[in-house]
Amino acid sequence: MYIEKAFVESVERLDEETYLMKVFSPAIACIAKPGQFCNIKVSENDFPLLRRPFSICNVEGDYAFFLFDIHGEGTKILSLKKNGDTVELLGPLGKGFIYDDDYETAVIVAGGLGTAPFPFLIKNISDEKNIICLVGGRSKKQIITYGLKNIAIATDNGSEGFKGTVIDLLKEEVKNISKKKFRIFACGPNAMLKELQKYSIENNFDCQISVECAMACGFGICQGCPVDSANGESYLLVCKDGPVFNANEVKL
Amino acid sequence: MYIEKAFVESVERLDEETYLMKVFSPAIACIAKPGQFCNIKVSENDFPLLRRPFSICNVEGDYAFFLFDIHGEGTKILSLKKNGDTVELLGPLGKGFIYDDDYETAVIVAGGLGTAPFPFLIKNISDEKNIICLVGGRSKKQIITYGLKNIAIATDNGSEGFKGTVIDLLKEEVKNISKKKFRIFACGPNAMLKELQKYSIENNFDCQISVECAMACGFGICQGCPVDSANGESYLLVCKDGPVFNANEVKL
Amino acid sequence: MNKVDLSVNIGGLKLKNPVLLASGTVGYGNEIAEFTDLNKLGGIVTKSLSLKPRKGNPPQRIVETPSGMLNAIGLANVGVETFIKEKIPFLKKIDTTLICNIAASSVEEYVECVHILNDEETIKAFEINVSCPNVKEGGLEFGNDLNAVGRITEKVRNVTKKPIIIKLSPNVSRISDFARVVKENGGNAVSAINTLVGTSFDIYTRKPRIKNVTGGLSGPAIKPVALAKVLEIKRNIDIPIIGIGGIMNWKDAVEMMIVGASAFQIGTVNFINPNAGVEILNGLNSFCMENSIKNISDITGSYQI
Amino acid sequence: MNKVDLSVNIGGLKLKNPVLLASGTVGYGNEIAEFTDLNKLGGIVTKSLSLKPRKGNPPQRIVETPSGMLNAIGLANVGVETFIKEKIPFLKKIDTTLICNIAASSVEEYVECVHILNDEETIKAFEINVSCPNVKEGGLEFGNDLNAVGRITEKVRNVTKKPIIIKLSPNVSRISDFARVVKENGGNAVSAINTLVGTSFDIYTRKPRIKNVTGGLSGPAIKPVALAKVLEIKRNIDIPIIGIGGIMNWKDAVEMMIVGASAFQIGTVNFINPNAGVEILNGLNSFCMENSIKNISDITGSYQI
Ligand SMILES: Cc1cc2nc3c(=O)[nH]c(=O)nc-3n(C[C@H](O)[C@H](O)[C@H](O)COP(=O)(O)OP(=O)(O)OC[C@H]3O[C@@H](n4cnc5c(N)ncnc54)[C@H](O)[C@@H]3O)c2cc1C
Ligand SMILES: Cc1cc2nc3c(=O)[nH]c(=O)nc-3n(C[C@H](O)[C@H](O)[C@H](O)COP(=O)(O)OP(=O)(O)OC[C@H]3O[C@@H](n4cnc5c(N)ncnc54)[C@H](O)[C@@H]3O)c2cc1C
Ligand SMILES: Cc1cc2nc3c(=O)[nH]c(=O)nc-3n(C[C@H](O)[C@H](O)[C@H](O)COP(=O)(O)O)c2cc1C
Ligand SMILES: Cc1cc2nc3c(=O)[nH]c(=O)nc-3n(C[C@H](O)[C@H](O)[C@H](O)COP(=O)(O)O)c2cc1C
Ligand code: FES
Ligand code: FES
Repeated sequence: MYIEKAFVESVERLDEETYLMKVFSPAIACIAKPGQFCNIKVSENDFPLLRRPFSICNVEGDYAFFLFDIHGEGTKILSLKKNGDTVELLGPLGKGFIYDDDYETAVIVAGGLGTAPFPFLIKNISDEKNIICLVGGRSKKQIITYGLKNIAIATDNGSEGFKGTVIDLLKEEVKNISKKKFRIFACGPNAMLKELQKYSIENNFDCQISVECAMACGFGICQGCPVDSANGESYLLVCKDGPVFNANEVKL
Repeated sequence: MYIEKAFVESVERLDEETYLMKVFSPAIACIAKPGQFCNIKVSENDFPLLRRPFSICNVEGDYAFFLFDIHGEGTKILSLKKNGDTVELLGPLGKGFIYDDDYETAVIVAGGLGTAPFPFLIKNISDEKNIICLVGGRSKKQIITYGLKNIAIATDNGSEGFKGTVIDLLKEEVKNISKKKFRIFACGPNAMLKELQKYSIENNFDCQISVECAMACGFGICQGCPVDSANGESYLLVCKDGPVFNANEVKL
Repeated sequence: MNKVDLSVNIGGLKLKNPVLLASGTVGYGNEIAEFTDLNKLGGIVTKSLSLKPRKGNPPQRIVETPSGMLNAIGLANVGVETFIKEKIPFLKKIDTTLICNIAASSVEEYVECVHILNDEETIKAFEINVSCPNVKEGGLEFGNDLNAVGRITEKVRNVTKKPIIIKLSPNVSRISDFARVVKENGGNAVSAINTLVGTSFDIYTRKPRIKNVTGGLSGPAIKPVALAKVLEIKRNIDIPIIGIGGIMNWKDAVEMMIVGASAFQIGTVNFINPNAGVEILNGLNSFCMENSIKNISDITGSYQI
Repeated sequence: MNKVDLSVNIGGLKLKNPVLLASGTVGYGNEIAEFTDLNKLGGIVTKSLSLKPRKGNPPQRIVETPSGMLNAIGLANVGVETFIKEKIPFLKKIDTTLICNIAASSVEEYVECVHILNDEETIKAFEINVSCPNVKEGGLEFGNDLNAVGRITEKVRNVTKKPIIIKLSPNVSRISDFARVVKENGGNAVSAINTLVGTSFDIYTRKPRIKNVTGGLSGPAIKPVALAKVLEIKRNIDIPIIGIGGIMNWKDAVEMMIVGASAFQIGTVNFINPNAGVEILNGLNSFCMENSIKNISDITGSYQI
């Protein structure tokens, strides 16, 4: 883990709402693993006060990439960064995906900005495995496919691809692949993850989910990011024990 | 008085420490008078909270100019503005200099950034009058002569021009002009203005001083900017009754 | 949707909408009128008035702090006589509700001020400031003393039929105890909060940045505290509340109403955006339209806990 | 100039410098050690410990506010037994002063915790948290009750010879009264302040952003309040003070010492810059050099009013 002052190479607007930031951060790029995140100080002064957590979207050589939309003041400031500006990264943080062991097909399930961690994961999954990507959103506008491959799309209003939630789509797709050994990797809004969790526990699927929640420190000292453990007896910390959990590990 | 969202045309670095900002603000430029100021919102979010007061340094057509150095976060943000960025001006505020009536020579006394209001004043003083500018600073570095003319310089350490304070220099200069009817216009640190005030009251000089102090609103509603009236019986407001006062009107 | 009913009723005081400009942050209305249309607002609360004029505290009176500011104006005001003669004529012409804020150093002074001002028809209610942290003799002690607040409420009640709003101090352990005393002694409403006591020092001169040493903290920094105090009153005492503290925009205003405010006042934001009141009003209106809220008063205390 | 003497003495507790990491903002030291050299700091104050482990409050526990944050962690902690077994071994290896912070729901629990921990040599002092605003049964009530604070101080005094620091609540009218009671009952120092009670609501769901409804406000927003509270104690009671609240950098630290703090704690800033303690220490050292201050303790209470 490092605190790295990183030069912004570019902030590219991918579509109306989505931005991709490329930063020069050799120390973090070198050790980052798919599914980990950085807690980013977006300004040089005390506004906004807290860092903002973002998944590591990809790594290319000494560069790290982050995918985001404008949510509030923090992401607005990020979106205005220009070549030569700086941000301060703290990371890489948390536990990433486990993707290197025994399964045949990686089923990636992304809702909205949940796409963020997957370009990096896809790049790292061995070529011998299959990858399919299921991407969901309310409408066509919310579909983000950056860095994905072998994509099937679901929209709530049917404006693109399958009409329904991405979990409905998953249920369809599973019919085609269920003979193969597969693992689900998912990231997206809590409601989506909850539905997925229920479905995959019922069916005893192998499923990893990346969870979001409010954070202050990002590395385990504030206790601000608890998530119920599956048995409900204790809390796990999303920043340290996650953000990636086995679907049967936590209670959303 | 207007609240005007103004596009920044440029922020030019005049020397190591001094910046000149040019903004497109037709409404304010049209009615501004020398010695008035604007209270500027430097950012689009709530940081920093308060506006920052700056003298109107000059006006050219639809453009207003502001001269400043980096003091804290507010002026730092200003210094980073680029063409096309915006600031929000509230102004023009306060009472300006009275310069149109009967005297022969305008003696301008500026300490450090006290130069700010004078380019605009000089431009407006009738060609029939003489103008001499006395500029002071601790050392050569603090001397700002932007937009002045007929300049004599004083530095505390003698690194440029006369060695001594700008008030010492004034005392010298007055010997040369004392036969003519003159009016002193001064702006600078409080210590300088105090010394000047004493000197000019003793000698019964015609003298106007532009005073600085902490401000919140800039237009008379917060009562945050009092200055003792000469008789000590009441307070005047720097933002509304000033910032330009007759030297014998206030007690610094 | 049809028009939203923005009007509110605060213990008998009817306002056309819940947006009030806070005491001490609009003077007597004339300067801010250059930048905003006061006729649109629910009301104006005057700078605290005392029986005799007050010069106020020496400079420096204000300083910026993170997301806030400290002030120690010291209740500089023209006094009730001059107020009636010189300020009322302007205020009369504005189509908005005028609330007169009173500050005093003794129970008798409060009573006398209200007594003198009571005949002025333009004044629709009194806000009694028992909580100014910047005046040594009076304010602070009253605001932190349950008996004193009860006594002031009772005595002022005896001299006016107009609604009485007591402006409470946040610098106490349980603000709801004070709201209870106000209610028991015939007050019609409370306003909360006044500023928090704070200070700031220059590390090179080691002198206080504010001549009065301490000042009152206002602005967004105190919003979470203000919300908690209003919520505490709402959950414990049945009395109308005017919410104050750190409101910068319509979202903050909605939040303040959700935790229990029937109306709200904006203070510090006026210095930064003198048109904030009108902008907040427009934002509130749109919010109600979009959420099919017919009466804005339905938001008051609508928290889901 | 020669080296600055950075050491301070707080009612018998010697620290190599005045920089302490605040309770609840460094866990038990291990995670933050990845980013900073704890050996350089004056000391670490542990997360509040209770007799039995506590799970803490359900999420959401934190939310950002203007220049601050609210937290309602609910004193999640491992309990004294596990602390001794699992956390002390790591803390032993660090060359810095360990202060153990205790929170409890009854006077007896405070006494028992201190009693159990007293034998641990690594622990050099106890900070008694009578002021956590997020725990229903105990905390808040104690912190706002003079008698309770007196009683806790006295009883804890009976079971330990180590320095006792009482951490005071800012949610009271006169904090110096509490400092007096601490002194009278044998406490060695006070620390001030803990967080201010605050809240925040989502305007669309109308639910509190923090599950516990209210939380504790910390960060730069509260700095002016913290400074005023420390100054109030300093001007009224002769007891060493550990200043806490909103310190982000060495300038804030100097300001805190000027108003009366003998040492200080940094909290929220650790989340943003886990190396802040060391940077503040370096800044303090330079400040002393440049201003020819030989002993850093000369800054304490050096205000010019
Ligand atoms: C592990 C993790 C990974 C994330 N990865 C991404 C990513 O790759 N791309 C992306 O666009 N977003 C991601 N998010 C969400 C992102 O952190 C928020 O969108 C961002 O903090 C919003 O900041 P803001 O200042 O723009 O919004 P504001 O609403 O102004 O933020 C106010 C506060 O709320 C917090 N907050 C707001 N929204 C969220 C949220 N959804 N989750 C957690 N905290 C929030 C902020 O951190 C801040 O403290 C991630 C969150 C977590 C926890
Ligand atoms: C009428 C008037 C005209 C001015 N004209 C100019 C000008 O033309 N050029 C220029 O460079 N400066 C001018 N100043 C001073 C300028 O306002 C401050 O330098 C500026 O506010 C500093 O802001 P900051 O955020 O960079 O500094 P910070 O120190 O971070 O500011 C913190 C707070 O202190 C206040 N403050 C800081 N320094 C001063 C000061 N010297 N006077 C008043 N308030 C201060 C700020 O407004 C702010 O509220 C003028 C001040 C006044 C009152
Ligand atoms: C400069 C200033 C002067 C104030 N003067 C008064 C006053 O005279 N009487 C009063 O009751 N409150 C006074 N207040 C307090 C405000 O009315 C309000 O309660 C407080 O500022 C919190 O609201 P805000 O955060 O919106 O500013 C003053 C506040 C400020 C900032
Ligand atoms: C997330 C968090 C957890 C805290 N937990 C405790 C605690 O367990 N015990 C305690 O005495 N204070 C606790 N505090 C209060 C801090 O120790 C400190 O008093 C307060 O945060 C003010 O300092 P700051 O503004 O530097 O953060 C906590 C503060 C935060 C932000
Ligand atoms: S964000 Fe601080 S512990 Fe997880
Ligand atoms: S700055 Fe507000 S009255 Fe002058």
